[in-house]
Amino acid sequence: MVLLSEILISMKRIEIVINEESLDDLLELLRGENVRGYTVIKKAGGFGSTGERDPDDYALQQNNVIVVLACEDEQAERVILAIHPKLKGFGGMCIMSDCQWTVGPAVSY
Amino acid sequence: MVLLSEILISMKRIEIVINEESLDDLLELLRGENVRGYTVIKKAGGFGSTGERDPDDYALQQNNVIVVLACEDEQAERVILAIHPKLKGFGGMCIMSDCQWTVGPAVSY
Amino acid sequence: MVLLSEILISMKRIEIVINEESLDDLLELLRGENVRGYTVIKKAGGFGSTGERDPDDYALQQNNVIVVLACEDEQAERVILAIHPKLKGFGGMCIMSDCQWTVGPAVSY
Amino acid sequence: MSLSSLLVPAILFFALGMFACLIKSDLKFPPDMHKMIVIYLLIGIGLHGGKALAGSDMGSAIPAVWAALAFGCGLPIIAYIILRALGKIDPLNAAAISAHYGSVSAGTYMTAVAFLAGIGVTYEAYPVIMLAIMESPAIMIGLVLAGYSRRILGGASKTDKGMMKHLIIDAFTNGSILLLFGSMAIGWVVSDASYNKIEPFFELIFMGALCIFLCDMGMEAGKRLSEFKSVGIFLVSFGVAMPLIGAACGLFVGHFLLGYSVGGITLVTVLAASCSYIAVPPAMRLAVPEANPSFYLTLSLGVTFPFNVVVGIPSYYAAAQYLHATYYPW
Amino acid sequence: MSLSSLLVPAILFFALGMFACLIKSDLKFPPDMHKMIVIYLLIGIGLHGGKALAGSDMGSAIPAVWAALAFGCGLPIIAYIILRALGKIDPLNAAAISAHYGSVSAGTYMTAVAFLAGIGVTYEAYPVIMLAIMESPAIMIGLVLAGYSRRILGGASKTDKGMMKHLIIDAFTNGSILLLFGSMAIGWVVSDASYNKIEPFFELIFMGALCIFLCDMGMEAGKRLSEFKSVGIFLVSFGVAMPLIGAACGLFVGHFLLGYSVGGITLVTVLAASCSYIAVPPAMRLAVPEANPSFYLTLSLGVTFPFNVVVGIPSYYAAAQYLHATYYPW
Amino acid sequence: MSLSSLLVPAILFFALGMFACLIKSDLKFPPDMHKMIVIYLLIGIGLHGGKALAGSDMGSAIPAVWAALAFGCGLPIIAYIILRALGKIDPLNAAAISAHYGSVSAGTYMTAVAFLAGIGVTYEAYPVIMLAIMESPAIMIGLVLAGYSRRILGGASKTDKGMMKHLIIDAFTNGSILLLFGSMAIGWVVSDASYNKIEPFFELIFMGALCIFLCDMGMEAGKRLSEFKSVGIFLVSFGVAMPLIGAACGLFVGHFLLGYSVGGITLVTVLAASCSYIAVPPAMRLAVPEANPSFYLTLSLGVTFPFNVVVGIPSYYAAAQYLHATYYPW
Ligand SMILES: Nc1ncnc2c1ncn2[C@@H]1O[C@H](COP(=O)(O)O)[C@@H](O)[C@H]1O
Ligand SMILES: Nc1ncnc2c1ncn2[C@@H]1O[C@H](COP(=O)(O)O)[C@@H](O)[C@H]1O
Ligand SMILES: Nc1ncnc2c1ncn2[C@@H]1O[C@H](COP(=O)(O)O)[C@@H](O)[C@H]1O
Ligand code: NA
Ligand code: NA
Ligand code: NA
Repeated sequence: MVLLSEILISMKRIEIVINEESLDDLLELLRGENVRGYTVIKKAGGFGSTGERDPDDYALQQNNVIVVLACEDEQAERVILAIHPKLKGFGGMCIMSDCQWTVGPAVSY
Repeated sequence: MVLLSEILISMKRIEIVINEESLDDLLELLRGENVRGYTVIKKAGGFGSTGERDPDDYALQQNNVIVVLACEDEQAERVILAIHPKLKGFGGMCIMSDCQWTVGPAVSY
Repeated sequence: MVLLSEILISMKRIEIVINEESLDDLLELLRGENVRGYTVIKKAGGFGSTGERDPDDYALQQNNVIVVLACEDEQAERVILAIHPKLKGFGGMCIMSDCQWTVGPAVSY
Repeated sequence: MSLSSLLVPAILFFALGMFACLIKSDLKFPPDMHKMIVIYLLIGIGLHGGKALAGSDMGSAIPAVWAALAFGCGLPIIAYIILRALGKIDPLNAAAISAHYGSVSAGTYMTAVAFLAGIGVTYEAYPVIMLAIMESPAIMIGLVLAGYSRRILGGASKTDKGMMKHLIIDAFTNGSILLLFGSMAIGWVVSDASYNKIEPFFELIFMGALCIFLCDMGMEAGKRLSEFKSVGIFLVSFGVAMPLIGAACGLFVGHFLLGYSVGGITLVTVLAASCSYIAVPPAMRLAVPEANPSFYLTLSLGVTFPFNVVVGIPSYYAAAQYLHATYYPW
Repeated sequence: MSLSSLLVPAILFFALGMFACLIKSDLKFPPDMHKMIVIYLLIGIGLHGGKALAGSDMGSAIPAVWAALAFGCGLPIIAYIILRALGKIDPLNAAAISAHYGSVSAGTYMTAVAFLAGIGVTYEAYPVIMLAIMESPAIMIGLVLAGYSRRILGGASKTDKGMMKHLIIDAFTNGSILLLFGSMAIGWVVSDASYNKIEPFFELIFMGALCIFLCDMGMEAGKRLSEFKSVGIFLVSFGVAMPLIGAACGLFVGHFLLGYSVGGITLVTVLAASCSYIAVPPAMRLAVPEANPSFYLTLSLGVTFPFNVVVGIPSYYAAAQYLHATYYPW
Repeated sequence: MSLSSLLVPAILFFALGMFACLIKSDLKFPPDMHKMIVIYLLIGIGLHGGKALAGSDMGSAIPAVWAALAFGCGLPIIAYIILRALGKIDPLNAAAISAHYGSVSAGTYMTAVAFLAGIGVTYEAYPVIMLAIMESPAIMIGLVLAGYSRRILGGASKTDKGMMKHLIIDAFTNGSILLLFGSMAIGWVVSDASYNKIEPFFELIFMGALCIFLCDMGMEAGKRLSEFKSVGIFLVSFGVAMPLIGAACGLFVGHFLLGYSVGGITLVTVLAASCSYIAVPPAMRLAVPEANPSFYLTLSLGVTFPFNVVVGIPSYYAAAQYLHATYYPW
């Protein structure tokens, strides 16, 4: 266990789901908060307060996008505080959980 | 930190992976449990007790789908209990973890 | 709550993001550690220490892949220790968090 | 006209698609395939139209433009009144549904073109202009009807100006409209020699590609058809009656006002009778989020489109023939 | 027949695809492209077949139907016996592999059609019916063989009735079979004038599109070929021997029982010799989950398909020619 | 040459695509559609070239090969010197950008072919060989320039041998090069009868498919064009000047050294003036990760490509015509 604790850092994992058209705005916001790493999954579907969103629907194609980012606690706090007022416009969800980052040669959080 | 605690609610994050053909059944089950929000990622691949599943395989295309949902603790409990007996049919996995939901204008959990 | 605790097992959830070309190497490594289940999401994008990676870019298509796996604590430890020295080559991230696995008829962790 | 004229390959492929859906076959065309064929067909129809227009008298196109605008504005209002008065449909759903009937379906138009080509009937160059023009006005009218509905409902009538503008811009920068207008312009300006180089791709193989498109549309319509029940008997009847009302207007305008040939009247009638399932649904989803999408989509894709393709087009043609033979005004 | 008849573009493109895979090129066709071409080719072959059948005597099609059913049921049993007796392959893998050899590969059939077209040989209209019919029976026989194998293995012989039914329904609502039968029916009923409108898309450019399909199949076969080792020498030899056995049956049936021309015999032989990689693999994955998919896929895509395309078709043609010249029964 | 020769459909569709991007239309072609058309076009151009070469004297192809190698090696060095001396661009960005200008753009080449076809000008069979050959050498020179730059920068000059080898292999197993060479070989060997069977797909409908490709490229170029500002005035001017320098070399080589016809000179000029956006960018991303991709991509896709398509090709043709008429060396 000694080894593991040396290569793991306690961090936060933030998972955001919004509609795909708002992705650029979100990424700009994240870059504004100096986020140095995120992962993007496009063409997701879902269901929420605004009803169903289905990327495969023929006439009413509506794509969600998932953005996952791991960052340190203060950074996470800043991100959450920055996203919170915008969530209405993005129309989606944002959840945060604890995670442990495996240190690597390059830092991207 | 005061601010953050005001906009975060402790919830559960449930992540389900099943084969894509069973998606409709799963969503029906979730709707039966009054789930008010979920996110769907299609065309996933994977490996499990039934071997490899690859959406890109030419002759044997087999798609998994990932469903992520955030909900309150009791709701999560109900969902897990409802899914548990069906897991065999769906052929997949279902994991749950803690998360914190950023409150937004519309409630979808 | 009695019921729930009977069908849930404490496990680890590992989430790895690497470039798609390295996927085969990663899966080989995972199989080498006797991982018995994982889920793969291809065509992801992202941003990290090596800049932006966009699967939809016309001239410079660069795909990330996300691999999620749930496994028992010791197994997770082994996986993290095995992946750690390779992260540079894969060029990505690897995070771990706690989760609870819903027991099903077939064991794939 | 015999029943055998129904045996147009395009329509048979539509039926095949519906059949596949009915027997729950796993037949499925890649979604991108559909998008690609739509792009191809729109360009093809635009180029062909532009080339035909280049050889026509452009002054004579003006009445067609006016007719298109009249249909786009008038038909949704008729639809709205019917839905509200006869159907007691709630105002916002009525507004959203109405907008669809003022617009057109390029798929229906192309099927009609295939039908006419199959029986060797010629037509004027102008209906294709109407096709391109009619996509947008109905969206505007839909917005107006929705605003009016909200005022009826007593809700805060704060019409979101930003969204209004957004939607209007959208309506005119819409991809399919742009493709249609753009390729029409290109067909117009290029020389015959140049056109002949691209003709094999855009005309020679057009009818075959249309078959694949309609097979896919058949599957899509079949999927929607299964939602009949959730939509209710009144709306389903409306989905059959409204194209007939549109067709009546189209026949009248095409014959008496525009004075077209039988082929031209048929196409004008099809435009008036058809109902959008491409540009209007996303616009209404955004502009009238309170309306239930499964209502307008089921009506448009599951009822009116198949009705027009299978029953409507030959009937409209027969009616145009009758009208042309009986009331020849010149 | 000279070696130059091998220089059919379609077959050369297949070789190009295999070569690309061999030198580990990053050449990759979009998966949807492949699906689209398959849809297109199936419709094309169906329409063409339907049109040809419309001009044929349908009574004479009955023997072809019987032959198809006989191949579909007989060949898997022969394959199963060989795999069990000679190869000591475990019963469930043997059952799953066998099923593939009773079915057909539309890709091989179309390559044979291209080959015959290249050397200007005509053929009967009936083999295309056999192509459409032969997809399904082999799946049923595969299920029966798997049930029998399970009983041998002493396992609980509770054959899952639900899945049995599911698979049988699947086999008959299968998308490619539906497309083939559907477009055959459409080709049958439409008038010549209508058919001529869609002919450029479905016939004129068919052979070119087939080249792209075969290039992609070459890459797929190349990928599977690299799994040779994991499959073992016996199975690889089986993948070459079984099509030869099928071909012998096909030659016999095509010449002596059906009495077809050289072209027709060649096509019947190709049907008997070919092996499914579309409908059967997913069915076997579901019905016989205990079997190792990499066995039947490597055999079907990596061994038998390339063997038939490169070596088989010209040999079967030569054999048909010889047979026709030597034992002319009439 | 009148302005109307600019009204080639292919170029108009390119303009339509840029226009769509400019007015922020939601027009968007499926990414796979683009990949498919590229595959199709490369095979088509290869087959056509191969067939033409089969009828040519192969000895005369040697000078074309040498010219291709000279362009591939020489042009990047010229570009590098200009970027470093005049633009004070940092060495690694200069190396990465330079490599692009030694390579070619098949899209530009095909537009030029469409242009020549539109005005009925014939050309030699050899430029297509140059197209196939020129993709790779520039990548090598890019690697060398990057290594040299790193040494200038004083960094550890440990050139990663593994990656070097990887990139060289990549350059020669690259999918598009393989398709081009492969289909050229196939076009070469197949008989005329065989070729005629696939000609409708690969030639007859080629020019139409090219229109769709260029419409998409127009949108892509439009997207990149909007990044003008981040690239700076010097680089944008370089993106216009460099193709002119390349064109000058091309005109000289095409006319005086290769002695081609006006059509042939035009194609050689286009090859020298064009700039890669397919094979080179990913190679440079890997080999020179320090360089900013938005520099070379904006230059290649947003500046040089549209410049060549809209202004370059007709000018190069006019220049070739002038040169051919004035300095006829034989
Ligand atoms: N409770 C939830 N769990 C998971 N995803 C959600 C949840 N609520 C909303 N979403 C996602 O966020 C998208 C937009 O939500 P909404 O704006 O509430 O319609 C939905 O389409 C879902 O993909
Ligand atoms: N331990 C695991 N971690 C992550 N994904 C899993 C795990 N086990 C199963 N899965 C996913 O669930 C799918 C079906 O699992 P199975 O029914 O066990 O074959 C697999 O293809 C994986 O995508
Ligand atoms: N902090 C992070 N959070 C989420 N994803 C990340 C993070 N850092 C890196 N990634 C992902 O890993 C990929 C490769 O990272 P890198 O090698 O640092 O460029 C990126 O493109 C992202 O998709
Ligand atoms: Na209408
Ligand atoms: Na067979
Ligand atoms: Na160049």
